[in-house]
Amino acid sequence: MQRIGVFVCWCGSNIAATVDVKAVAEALGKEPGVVYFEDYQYMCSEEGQNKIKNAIRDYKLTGAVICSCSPRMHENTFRKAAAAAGINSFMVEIANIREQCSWIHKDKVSATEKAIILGRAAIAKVHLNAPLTAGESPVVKRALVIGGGIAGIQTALDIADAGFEVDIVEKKPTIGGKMSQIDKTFPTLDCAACILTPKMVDVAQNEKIRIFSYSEVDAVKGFVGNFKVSIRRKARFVDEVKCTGCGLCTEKCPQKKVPNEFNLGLDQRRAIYIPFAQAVPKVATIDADYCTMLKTGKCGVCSKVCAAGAIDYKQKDTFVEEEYGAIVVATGFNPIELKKYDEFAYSQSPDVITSLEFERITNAAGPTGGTLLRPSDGTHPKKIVFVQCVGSREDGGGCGKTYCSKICCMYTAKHAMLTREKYPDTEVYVFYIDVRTPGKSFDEFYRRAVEEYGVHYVKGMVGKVSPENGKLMVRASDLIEGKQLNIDADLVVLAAAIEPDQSARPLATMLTASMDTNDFFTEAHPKLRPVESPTAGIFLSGCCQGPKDIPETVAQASACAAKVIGLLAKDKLTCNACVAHSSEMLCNGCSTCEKVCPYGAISYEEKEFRMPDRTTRVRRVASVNPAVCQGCGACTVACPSGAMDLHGFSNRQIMAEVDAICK
Amino acid sequence: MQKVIREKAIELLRSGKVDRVLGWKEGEFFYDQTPHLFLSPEEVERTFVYNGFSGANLSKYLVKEGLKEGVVAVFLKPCDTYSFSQLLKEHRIARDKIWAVGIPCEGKLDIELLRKMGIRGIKTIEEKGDELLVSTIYGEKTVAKKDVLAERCANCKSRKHVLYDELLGEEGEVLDSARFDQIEKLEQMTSEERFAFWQNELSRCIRCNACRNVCPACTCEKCVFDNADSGIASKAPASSFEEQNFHIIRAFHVVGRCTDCGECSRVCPQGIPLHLINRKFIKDINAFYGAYQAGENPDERAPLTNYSTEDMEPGDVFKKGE
Amino acid sequence: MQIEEKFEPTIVAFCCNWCSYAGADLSGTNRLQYPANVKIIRVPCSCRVNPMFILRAFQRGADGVILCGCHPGDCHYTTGNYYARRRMTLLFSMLDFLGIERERTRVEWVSAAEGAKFAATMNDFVATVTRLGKNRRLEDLRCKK
Amino acid sequence: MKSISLSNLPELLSAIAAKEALYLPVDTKEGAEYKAYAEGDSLSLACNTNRSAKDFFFPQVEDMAAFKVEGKKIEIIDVRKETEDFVIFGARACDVKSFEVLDRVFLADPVDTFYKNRREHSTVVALACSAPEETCFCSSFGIDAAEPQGDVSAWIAEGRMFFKPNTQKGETLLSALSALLEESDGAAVEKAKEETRTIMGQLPLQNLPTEHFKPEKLMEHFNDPKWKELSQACIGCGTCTFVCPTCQCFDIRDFDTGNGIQRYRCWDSCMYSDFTQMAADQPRHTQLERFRQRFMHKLVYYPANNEGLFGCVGCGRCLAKCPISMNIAKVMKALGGDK
Amino acid sequence: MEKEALIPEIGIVTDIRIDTPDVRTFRVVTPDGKKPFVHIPGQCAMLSIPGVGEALFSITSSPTNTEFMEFSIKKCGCVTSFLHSIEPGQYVTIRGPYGNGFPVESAFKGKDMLFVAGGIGLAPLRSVINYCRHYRENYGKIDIVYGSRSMQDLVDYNEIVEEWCKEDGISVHLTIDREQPEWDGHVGFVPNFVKELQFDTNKTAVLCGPPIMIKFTLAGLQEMGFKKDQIYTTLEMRMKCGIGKCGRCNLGDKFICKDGPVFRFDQLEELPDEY
Repeated sequence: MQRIGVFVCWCGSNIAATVDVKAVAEALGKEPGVVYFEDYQYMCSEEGQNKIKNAIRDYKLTGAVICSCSPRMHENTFRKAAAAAGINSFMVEIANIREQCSWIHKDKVSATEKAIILGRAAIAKVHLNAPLTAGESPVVKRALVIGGGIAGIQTALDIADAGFEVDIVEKKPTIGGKMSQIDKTFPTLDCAACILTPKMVDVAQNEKIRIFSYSEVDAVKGFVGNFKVSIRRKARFVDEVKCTGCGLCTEKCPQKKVPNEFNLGLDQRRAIYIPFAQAVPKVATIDADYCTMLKTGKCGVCSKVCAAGAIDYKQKDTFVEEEYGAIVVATGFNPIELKKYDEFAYSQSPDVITSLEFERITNAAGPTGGTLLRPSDGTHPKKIVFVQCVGSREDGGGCGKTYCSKICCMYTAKHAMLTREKYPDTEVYVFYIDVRTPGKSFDEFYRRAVEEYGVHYVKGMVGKVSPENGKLMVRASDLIEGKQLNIDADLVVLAAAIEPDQSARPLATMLTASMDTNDFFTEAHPKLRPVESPTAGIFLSGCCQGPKDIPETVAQASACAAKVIGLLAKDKLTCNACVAHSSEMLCNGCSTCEKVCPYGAISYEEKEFRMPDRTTRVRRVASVNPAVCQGCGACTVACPSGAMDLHGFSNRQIMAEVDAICK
Repeated sequence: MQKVIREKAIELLRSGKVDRVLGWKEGEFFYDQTPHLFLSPEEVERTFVYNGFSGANLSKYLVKEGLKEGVVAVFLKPCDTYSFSQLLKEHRIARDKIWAVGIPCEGKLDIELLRKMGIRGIKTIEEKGDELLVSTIYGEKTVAKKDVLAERCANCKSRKHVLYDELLGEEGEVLDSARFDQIEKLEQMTSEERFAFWQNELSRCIRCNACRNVCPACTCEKCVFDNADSGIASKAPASSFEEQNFHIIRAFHVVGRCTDCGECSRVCPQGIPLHLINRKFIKDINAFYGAYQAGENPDERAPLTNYSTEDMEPGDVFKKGE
Repeated sequence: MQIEEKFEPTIVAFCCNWCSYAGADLSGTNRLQYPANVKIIRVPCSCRVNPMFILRAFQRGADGVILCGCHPGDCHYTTGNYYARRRMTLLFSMLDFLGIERERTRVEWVSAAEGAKFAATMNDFVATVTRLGKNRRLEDLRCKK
Repeated sequence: MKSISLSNLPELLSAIAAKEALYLPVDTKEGAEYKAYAEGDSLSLACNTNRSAKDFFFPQVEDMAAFKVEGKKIEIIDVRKETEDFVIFGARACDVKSFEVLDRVFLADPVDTFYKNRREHSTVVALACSAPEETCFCSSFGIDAAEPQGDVSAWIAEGRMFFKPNTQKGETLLSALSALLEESDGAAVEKAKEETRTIMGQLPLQNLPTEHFKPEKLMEHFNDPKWKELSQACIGCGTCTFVCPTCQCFDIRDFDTGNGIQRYRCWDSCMYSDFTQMAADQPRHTQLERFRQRFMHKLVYYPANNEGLFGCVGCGRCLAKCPISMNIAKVMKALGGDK
Repeated sequence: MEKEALIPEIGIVTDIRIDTPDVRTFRVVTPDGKKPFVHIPGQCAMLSIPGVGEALFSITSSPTNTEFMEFSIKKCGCVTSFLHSIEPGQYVTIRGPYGNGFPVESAFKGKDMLFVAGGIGLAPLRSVINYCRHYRENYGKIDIVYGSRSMQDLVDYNEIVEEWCKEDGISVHLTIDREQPEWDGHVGFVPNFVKELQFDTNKTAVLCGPPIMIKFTLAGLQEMGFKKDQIYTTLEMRMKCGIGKCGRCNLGDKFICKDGPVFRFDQLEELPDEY
């Protein structure tokens, strides 16, 4: 028989105004096992907690029921208080009489009655609670960063700086990510390459960091502190160690007609290539889809010209198995596919481009060498229309996104401003729904574009773009003037919405990390734990969690690193205490539970038992790895014999709650 | 067939290939056979029977037999092989201790159906082709076999053996059975009618546990209903709820594991059509998640240990035809 | 004159800790009302809900049982609600087959952000069960007062 | 001897039912079962019912007491109620004999008031068998199916039902019904008895060996190696015990209703693995011991304590119902046959 | 309606003594403060906590105690675990007495007595020992051999040391299974200790303890020359009714609850060994 104390919180008037707290305390005081009850204005306050602690000591309580706000608010607070008073923290149960009672009901009588029932259920549960101790598991002091963009780079550098080993897995031949494709950065207009490439070099030179470029995560097993990751190193047909990055092969390769993805297909590269001059690792890669040698077995030019003998046409995908304590997801974003946006004629005219393409066109290392030229005819555009929110902030049902892509307003302002600065004769229109510029020096930046550079900002949406006689007829509405506009533009730049990289969804499945409906990784808490996934040991860096600009990405990347460092700095981790456990004498060894466990926490072993019929038998029984189990309970229902149960939410505890509620 | 089977049993015992033979032993009358472990060829010769009343599914005994020393030979009818295979899938049987002999089955007869025809005081029964010659205290009767075919055999799902070490006779086919017809009939009733139907059936339950103890899927070391710590232990149909609860939970525990062998209904002393409950689950699984036959494929994931992101919602079950 | 007492159903709601319980909290935070008949039991995941809990609730006097979990695909444990969905689909179909009113059981996916949906769902469910009246078909007379 | 034409039997049943509760076997789609009489029900002529008649005196589930628990306090509530008078109409000789077997357990000191209460309020009208089954073997235990005991003995012959009171209760019942009954001689009855006995004589199990089951042979039977073979197919269900008219083992359990505790007793079965399970020990640890217990009890232990009265009445229900067709007849033949 | 044996009476636990880590002794009286009923040594009573269960316990106190009844209970199952968690003032239900008890007024009278107990096995013997002490003149010399796993596991240690050991005509021989620093008495298992002590065969012996202890002590005593009809034991029980009706506690044709729990070994010999 437990000795239970009941503590009813008024939460000021939040509870007390709708629930007769005194009546609740008194009614619950009559329940079996309840030896103490009281009510107080703020149980979560220092004073309130002291009341709990004192009662536990004075009345030798073995369990406590707190009738208060949601356990999601203060369960930990009260558990800590109970532990401080000397009882196991899992002997505390919360009856949620605020969010799920006083706040939703108006009638004091029925709310009070319900509060009593909820309290009774909690008491019934405490009667069956048992002290729980969380297990411990060791931590592998190495982190994996998935994605080598600025987010991954920053996180890796910070973690390495703290003295831990980091591996970066990047699916492209080079790290650098989207930032490497950007020309200038807002609001300071410094050159992206100038600030990014030194960091890439730092990564390459950091002894603690290994880069697995042109690689992908193939499988993830294990759990926080003890992940086992299999990394697929895709065959690049070039020996990374031997290749000096001289680039001779990329000049000699006879296959010249390969769309250059670094320049978004605006120009061509060879079948063997180094994405860009500052690539890290600076190693050539053969594009198997285009290489004549690999496709037909005839060519071999690159092999002949390579002095280092680095070319290896027989190279196969290889797998690296590595252990990590923490995994950082930094898979980044992509602009959405605009093919469906027929009204903007993206597929119809090469002069309708995305903002990222615009970046390449204005970049000195880009297809035009930095001169703003129309892709169609290589002429200088005289009239440019920028369209914002293409695919962003759409109502559900369209092919776009419901969310704001956040960065478009600023980069469009940047593009408009840079265009006007370099080519003052060019007329620039920007169509917008709203201009959102919250951020340090952002609004000033935008105002400069309008006020100093004379960019025409028009509030309104573009209805249609139609290519006509080498021009792009833009029909738009000016909502402020209330009139229809027809602009004969030379170039239309679409600020495409951004979305998580395609690789994120399968990766999330491997990591058992949750995602929202837009495929952005969800945070453990949207406000208080923004850089962690709910799945322990998985951390989020950069745009995989939501749209961000560079400074924000870097800030989050560093925050993420701090969290990883915090984890890796520990020698041991405390596990979840509410884990599944199997009663060996009841287990049939049928493996049903094993099949539904999302964490692979259940394994089987053959053990010798003394049976009730006094014989000895070797039986196959399940055992749960408490370090891996996250306590979902899927196995407990799968188990027909009832051998599997869950600490903290046992069959009997839940049924006791059911009984108390239905009584 | 009995002759062939007896010879096989004797051969297996004589050759030392097996130490025991699990089969059916003759009873006092023609129909009351007892599953039996035959230890000697002589015993087989004397009392081993296989006929229209050898209905018992012997596969469950293999759980216990697998724990003993030596090898046991077992004779399995097609539907019994499904149970055997399912038990193996659940790691309940030591495969190397079992020598499984598949035997053909023309459908088993239900003594209760004979009795329901008003045939009483049965002394002997003789199988003659498609007919049974029944001699009773009150005279002789001739009955067509098909009229006393057990329900499960009249709606036989398969005459194919899914697993065996050797096969006697011809291999059969998976059949297109009408076993879901009665479920459909019930589904078409109103909720009230169905409730009345099941109240009438389940209220007769005496909780003798015959259905559970004979069921080849119910091989738990200790059943939740016997386990005082489970919180739902119960021994008697102390209320109509207990009757429902026992049968619902039992059926749920064998979802995706029940091979529809029909033993539960065969043994029920109260004649409750328990197989209908299990069969309803099977029908739903087939309809909702694609055809699945427990015991058929050892590598297939059972419906409740599997899912698809596109699975139907619980509420959708009733949307059809409304 | 006879005053008919209004039937107040007992409703048990099993809510997963991560989505639906938070959704219920949110509906409280937003002061969205739903009847006091609904009593919530917190479970780690919808896949923790054993059919025997549901039957137990009916035995002990519940008139309706609703299970709320994360939307499919959003399970905190990745796959829990998929299993729960199959289990409940089969169980509820079986209850219907045995002649238990199908409207007494329900599964609803409620995210942590759907406070309004939680309240609306509960209002609707309570109304439905109230219309059905007392649970007679799965009751245990021993548990009646 | 009184009699009534079978065509007037419905009126007789109505008349009894008007006076007190009436239970009788009626035909259902799954065979005959005892049920409370409702207008229009007709008496089943089947040899026997699926369930035995012990339910009337020793029901499967029975509330014994209720408890209110508040804090450390407990209040005991006696839930016993005086049973209403009732008539069991049409019990067969074997079932009637089973009441004697049960009486010796439940009416022995200290008396079981639940049982006694029901027993005292009952009047048993026993019907002689006319069409026994192959599974019947009451004659092996000296029971005459043609001469059933009970408060009233009844026979069907020549289109009439005949009644003979055996006890005061029987007299009372018949005299209350005298308006419907005619006085008759017993000639037809004697003929019917003869017919029944002739059929009984042809039954395959009519002479099962009983003479070996003497108390002094207790240990010999207990240690018989045949138990192993006999018990090996037993699936440990409770069918035989639950359909048995004389099995009387019970369990006492508490049920928490949410508003108090109900203590009830229910049938238990010595065939169940948890029957003798204790916290840390189990004296009958395999099915062999449990199987042996049941048959030893019927054939040796019970007679040893009851002047040789066997604990089996040969109703044959277990023969018809056992999932594996293992039964007391086979056991008796194996153990008591010529060795 | 007449009294029903299976419907219990209320008892109140007025005192709980902690004997060993897993044995507590409960003092039970009726609501009006009296002893629940009269009994003879070796008899048992059914205690229950409604909702938890009912179980049979031997009555530890002697019939000569007219004020209350005591039960020494080891924590091993559902009911006992619950009893170990209660506090004084707790109501329980009680019914009894059950069983035959020791033949203190017949076979034991005038005899030298040898009591051999192991662990919680002392519980039923304490009743008869104290009975013999109370009617000292009716019995001869009393030897008590008592052993347990450790010193802490000796039940009633204070009463043994403070009362039994100090009485004339009573020899108490204590032993524990393994060496312990604070223990200066005998170390070793009970059966061996009994053999070492070599008792006269004119005694009547009563054994109670774990099956293994019984088995070896019995053999030892027989070796010394004791006959089976001189040795008694009391059996542990599995039962629901206590009155020979529920059908589980029989050994052959004898019911432990009615015909036992006290048996002489020559009687047991004629019964199946299902205990």
